[in-house]
Amino acid sequence: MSKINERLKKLHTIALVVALAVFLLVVVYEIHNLDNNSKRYLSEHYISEGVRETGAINLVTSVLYDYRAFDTLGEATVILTAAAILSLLVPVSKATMLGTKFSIIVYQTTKFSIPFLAVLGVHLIFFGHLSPGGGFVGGVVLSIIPILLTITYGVEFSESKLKPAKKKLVEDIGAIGFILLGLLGVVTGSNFLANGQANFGPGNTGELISAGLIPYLNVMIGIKVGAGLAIIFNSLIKEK
Amino acid sequence: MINLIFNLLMIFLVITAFFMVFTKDISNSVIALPVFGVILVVIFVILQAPDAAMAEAIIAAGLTTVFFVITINKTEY
Amino acid sequence: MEAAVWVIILPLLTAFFLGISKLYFKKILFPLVTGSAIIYLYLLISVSTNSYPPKVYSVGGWGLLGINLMVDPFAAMFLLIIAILFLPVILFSLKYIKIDKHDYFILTYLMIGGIAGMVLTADLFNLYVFLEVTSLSSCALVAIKKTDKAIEGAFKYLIMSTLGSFFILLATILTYHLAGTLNMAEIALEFKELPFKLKSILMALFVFGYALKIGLIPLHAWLPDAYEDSPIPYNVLSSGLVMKAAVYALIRVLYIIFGIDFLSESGMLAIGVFWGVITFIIAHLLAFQQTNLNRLLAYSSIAQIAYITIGLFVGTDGGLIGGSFHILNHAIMKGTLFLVIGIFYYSLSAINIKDIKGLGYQFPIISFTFVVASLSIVGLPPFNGFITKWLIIEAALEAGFGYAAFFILVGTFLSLTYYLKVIVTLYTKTEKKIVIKDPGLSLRLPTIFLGSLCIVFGIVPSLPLSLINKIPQFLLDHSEYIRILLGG
Amino acid sequence: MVIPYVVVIILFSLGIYTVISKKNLIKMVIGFTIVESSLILLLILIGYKPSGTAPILDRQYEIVVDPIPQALALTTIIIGGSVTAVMLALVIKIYKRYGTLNVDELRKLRG
Amino acid sequence: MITPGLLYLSGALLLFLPITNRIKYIMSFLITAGALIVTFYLIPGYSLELDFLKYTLVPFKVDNISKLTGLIFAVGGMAAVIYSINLCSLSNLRLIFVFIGSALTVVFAGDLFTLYVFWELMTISSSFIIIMASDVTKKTGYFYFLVQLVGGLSLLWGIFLQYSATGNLSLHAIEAGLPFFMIAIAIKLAFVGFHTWLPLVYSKAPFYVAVVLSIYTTKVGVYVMFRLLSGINILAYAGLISALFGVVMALRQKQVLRLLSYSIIIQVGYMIMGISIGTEEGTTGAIFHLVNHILYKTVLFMAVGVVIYTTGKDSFENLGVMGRKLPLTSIATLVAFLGIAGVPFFNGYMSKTIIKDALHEPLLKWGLDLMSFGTSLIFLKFIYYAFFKKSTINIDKKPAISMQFGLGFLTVFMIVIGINPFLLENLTTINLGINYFDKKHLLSGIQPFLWSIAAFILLKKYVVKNYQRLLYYDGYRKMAKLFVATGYKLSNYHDGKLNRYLVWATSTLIVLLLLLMF
Repeated sequence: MSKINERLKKLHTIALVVALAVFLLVVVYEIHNLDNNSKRYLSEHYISEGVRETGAINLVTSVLYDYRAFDTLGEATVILTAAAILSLLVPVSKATMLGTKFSIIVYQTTKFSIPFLAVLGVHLIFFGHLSPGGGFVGGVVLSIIPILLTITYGVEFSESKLKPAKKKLVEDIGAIGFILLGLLGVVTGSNFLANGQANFGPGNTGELISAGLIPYLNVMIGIKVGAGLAIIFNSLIKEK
Repeated sequence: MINLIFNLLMIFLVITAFFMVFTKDISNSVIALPVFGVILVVIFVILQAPDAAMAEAIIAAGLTTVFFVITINKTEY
Repeated sequence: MEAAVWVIILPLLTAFFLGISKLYFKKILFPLVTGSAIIYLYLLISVSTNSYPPKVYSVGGWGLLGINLMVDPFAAMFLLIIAILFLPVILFSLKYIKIDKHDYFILTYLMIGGIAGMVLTADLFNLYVFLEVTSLSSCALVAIKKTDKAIEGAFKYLIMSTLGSFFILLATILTYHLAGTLNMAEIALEFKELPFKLKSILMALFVFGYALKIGLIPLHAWLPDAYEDSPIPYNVLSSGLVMKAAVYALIRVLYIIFGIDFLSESGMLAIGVFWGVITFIIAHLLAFQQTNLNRLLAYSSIAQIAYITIGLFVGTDGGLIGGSFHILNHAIMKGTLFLVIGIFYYSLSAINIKDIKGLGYQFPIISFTFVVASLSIVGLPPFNGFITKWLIIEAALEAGFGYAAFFILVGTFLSLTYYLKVIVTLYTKTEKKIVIKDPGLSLRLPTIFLGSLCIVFGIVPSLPLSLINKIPQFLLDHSEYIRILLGG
Repeated sequence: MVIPYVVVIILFSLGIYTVISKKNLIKMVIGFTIVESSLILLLILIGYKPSGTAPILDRQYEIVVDPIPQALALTTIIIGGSVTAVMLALVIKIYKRYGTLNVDELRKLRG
Repeated sequence: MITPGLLYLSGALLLFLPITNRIKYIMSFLITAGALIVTFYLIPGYSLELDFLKYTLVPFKVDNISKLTGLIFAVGGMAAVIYSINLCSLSNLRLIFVFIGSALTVVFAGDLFTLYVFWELMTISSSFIIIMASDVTKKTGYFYFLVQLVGGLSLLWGIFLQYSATGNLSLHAIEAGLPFFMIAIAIKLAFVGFHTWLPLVYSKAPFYVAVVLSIYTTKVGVYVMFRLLSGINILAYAGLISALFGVVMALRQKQVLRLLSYSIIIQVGYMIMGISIGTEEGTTGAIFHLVNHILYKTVLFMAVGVVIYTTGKDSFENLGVMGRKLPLTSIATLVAFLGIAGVPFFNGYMSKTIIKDALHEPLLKWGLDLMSFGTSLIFLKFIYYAFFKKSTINIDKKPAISMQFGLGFLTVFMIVIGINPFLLENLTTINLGINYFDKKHLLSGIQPFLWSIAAFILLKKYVVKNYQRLLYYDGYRKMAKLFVATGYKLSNYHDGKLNRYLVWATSTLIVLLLLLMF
């Protein structure tokens, strides 16, 4: 009896998922039938005017840090929330890790790669408005440094080099800095998070110091994301 | 040519996903996770989205997998 | 209108500063928290009193190219609820929360920031981002006690809420694909020409996603679990603000993007009303079974939010007024009830119905507050719950949903059965000697303040109604909202 | 270009199926990552224009793909990663408390 | 002009002040006396308007009938408060004040909204009086509240139907939603089938609570019925059936309070008959009967209360302490008995005469006689135990002065109305033109009483018997069981399995999609 019940349940689940897929197919089919090429004036505006208005060559960055910078504040908050949750779930004092001894090559490689990672991360952050990358990606790359340290040398070593409190501080400073940079717009008589509109001197398009506040916002997000992900990782691994 | 590669990648993506879901051993499915991520990254690059590709490569394929590995490490002992 | 953006970033900033103070200056917690809450109160009141005519604030100054915040009467009403609830709850928690105090306040402020963002934003993707902030921090607050039940509840909550988020995100992406923009007003204009079927499916995805967060039956199962072992001041905010924020967002999306004509044409209004009726009947039946007071109140919250849903889905002026007013009233009433339970829990860790036996004589004023709030939530005169119930029933009758109106009365009866059970237990004398930790004034005062609002809004409903009466003007006919948002 | 959309739908449904039917907690979380990946893929897909170039305008290009969905995709990736991390932390916690990864054993809250 | 109801309600608020017992006495007396005086000087025709929500309400409107009802309510309130002030706690006194105040406001209400609000307030306050009174009454209070709430809600639904049919909330005869108004009033009146709360509450609750409740609860029902449902002839038969049922049930009780509560059902039957005739004569008779009934039934309740107070129980045997040991109580009981039996020159006689005159159908006339006969028979049993049966029970303590005072106060009123029945007519400026003391009326008034004495002597064995077995069947209990069982089953589905919840969620999504697509 229970076996039949199990079967029925499984069948029910599969039927549900198939029905969902069919509905989504209907949506795609309907969209396919529509002629919706003409409806992208927003992106067309970004593409044609974006470089001039924001000063950033990388349009994704200009969308993230200028047109829709408020979203970025929101997602930075999400990371901060996640970091806060993880550091809440794992009390600070317990710092042990299931140790695995690696061969000497691993240690050497780690030591060797850390400067490269740092340079790569900083490059990604600072050139975020010129090339692919930006605060998020660069921050994540930076966060790999403590992660590598933790994996190869253990939590104690990693946390003695980069104290959790410091990371938390850096994360908070990043978030606060983002908001303060946003408030610069208010100070100069424009709106919150204004950049292209507030005339911070877009500079010469294509140079490092250009695009107004975008590089600084990138830096803030970079250190925030890096510190946040490092906290998340360390908390996860410290979990006994 | 690029179309063919693209479609093949798509098929691989689906196969990896199915493998991830239906394999019995959880470590197997977690090992398949970065593969899945990398295929996605290539697809993003083909679709002209370098930013998203980088983020996906580092976060989804890299960090998330590490998180999963840690979780398995912590739970299967 | 700088104040509008401050409404969102002040709580976020406070949370970030709290993060620093947790590490280096633990002493400044109290002045930081209370000071920020008081400034926030002032901000909220000044924004919500300036809400008519609605104002648009463009973040980054990009106008239609970027993200816009919009303060209309509906948003103002919601900000008013935050204003009423937030300071009392913060004062209450300062004494109530003992461990992980900093984390609690960080997450609370993040949650409030997320809610404020959801309320004010007029951009679909921004709404999703803030929704995610809200549900993630809310879920963390559920887990903050780190007991078995708290962790389990948080996990269930997170799974369900993420499922909902994904459907909302899917619908948002498809909307962008179809409309080419994320500004609600422009989407609304674009959506007028879309085929019926496509719109219906999109709407179903939105409705499902938000209904998961609202907790309409049978999507409610995570909700009582999330309430059972979470800090009680959080429960006040959760039932008063988090669930309501989802209702708010749903109504915003449906009424602004899809428009009332499409809603009635596609039958969404009828479905919503019917769904509400089913929800509150079952929720009342389930609430009667509970022995844990938190769970009981959680089920009661589900039922009350179903009343709100009915009011808002009736689709007339009266319905919108009644539903919105009930959002306010329910926040106050349920807040009072939870705070009273919080005091009981603080004093003698009593959380089951049988534990509170005889407390009516130990805490006469607090228990009286409980009685007032529960009678109010049942919907008896002369308290505020009655006023809104009257408005909702009248609107439902007027719009032709006679069965819904009738069942609301049945629901009133059902809700009395379990609230009266609690009250009777409260006033049953017991032989057992009770050891009591004195809750002190800082726990009593917020409770009594909220409880007295139950009576004040019952006798003088015109106080909030002067604001609420303007809500339908911008929801029912979305062209006005669109005109203002487009800057015309 | 219909095949990619079909793939998105398959991945989405597969993810949902994993979430609702698998008993293992880690499998459920994997299901969520699949759903999330499918949504990111959808975002990138709707921004794509045939023979367009990436939205990095160091020169003037004829056709440039839509930058907005890519920005949204970045946001979604970050949010998804955070949510996954929180979920996994909770999974570990649950394993410590309950000694199992089976969903059906999480039954301390009911009624 | 200030409304007497408001006076009582503010009195309840004043009692929140930290006060000593002496100030409590003085304040309560001042409020009750003030309310009586204010009511006495109300001018018929006055009305007050108030804007609330989007309606224009008339919370205060005076006419002849409402003035008379308000007057008797104020008198009853004064007597009841004086009677019970020594016995009840401060919190209960507050609730009693709210209760009386809302009853008085209902009487002067000029629209359905005010009526409903204060009707519900009466329910709430009286329920809490019962719940707070003692530990044995918790369940009773729970049941009472639920039953009364059903009444209140059906009144509310009726009001909504009426409002959507007519578009205003003014207080006149009902056009729509008649069955719901009927249910509401039937519950308040303890009509057969809806009566289970009344004997239960009045016998379980402390006697001073029963005194207060008996004055207002059913009488407000009668008054509202007069306002909303007068002139529905068919209801006269319903009243008759209810009353006869009350007679049968009352005879079978072994508790005096239960007997009195069933007797309320009988008396309410008279009023239903009077109101449902619908002529001026009938309705006036009903209202006059309401006045008289409040007077003598309150006195009887008070007298039984004195017995309970002094001996501790309310079985029939304990009534034997009356007579020499409690002289004032005994006199009052006798006067009340003669009044309720409808003996000429006592107060019940005049209203019964009016109602009888208003009736034209022979069946009803005959039924009315039967009801009078039954009433007398029941109270002959009462009197028999009180004065004729030898009893060995002694009193434990002396009744308080305040109790005696409340009792005496009402007795004086009874005697005055009995001797001069035109007093009520003059008070309301209604002239019915009935000569109460001519031969025809006197004869028809005294007849049932005489018959009942004869019957009592003949059938004494059966009448005075102490019935042990009670006819008790409660359909509500079954409904409650069904309700609980359904909830239990539903909560069993919430077994904590996350997969199950997720499947529910996805099924909902599919259903939603299907519904919206097609």
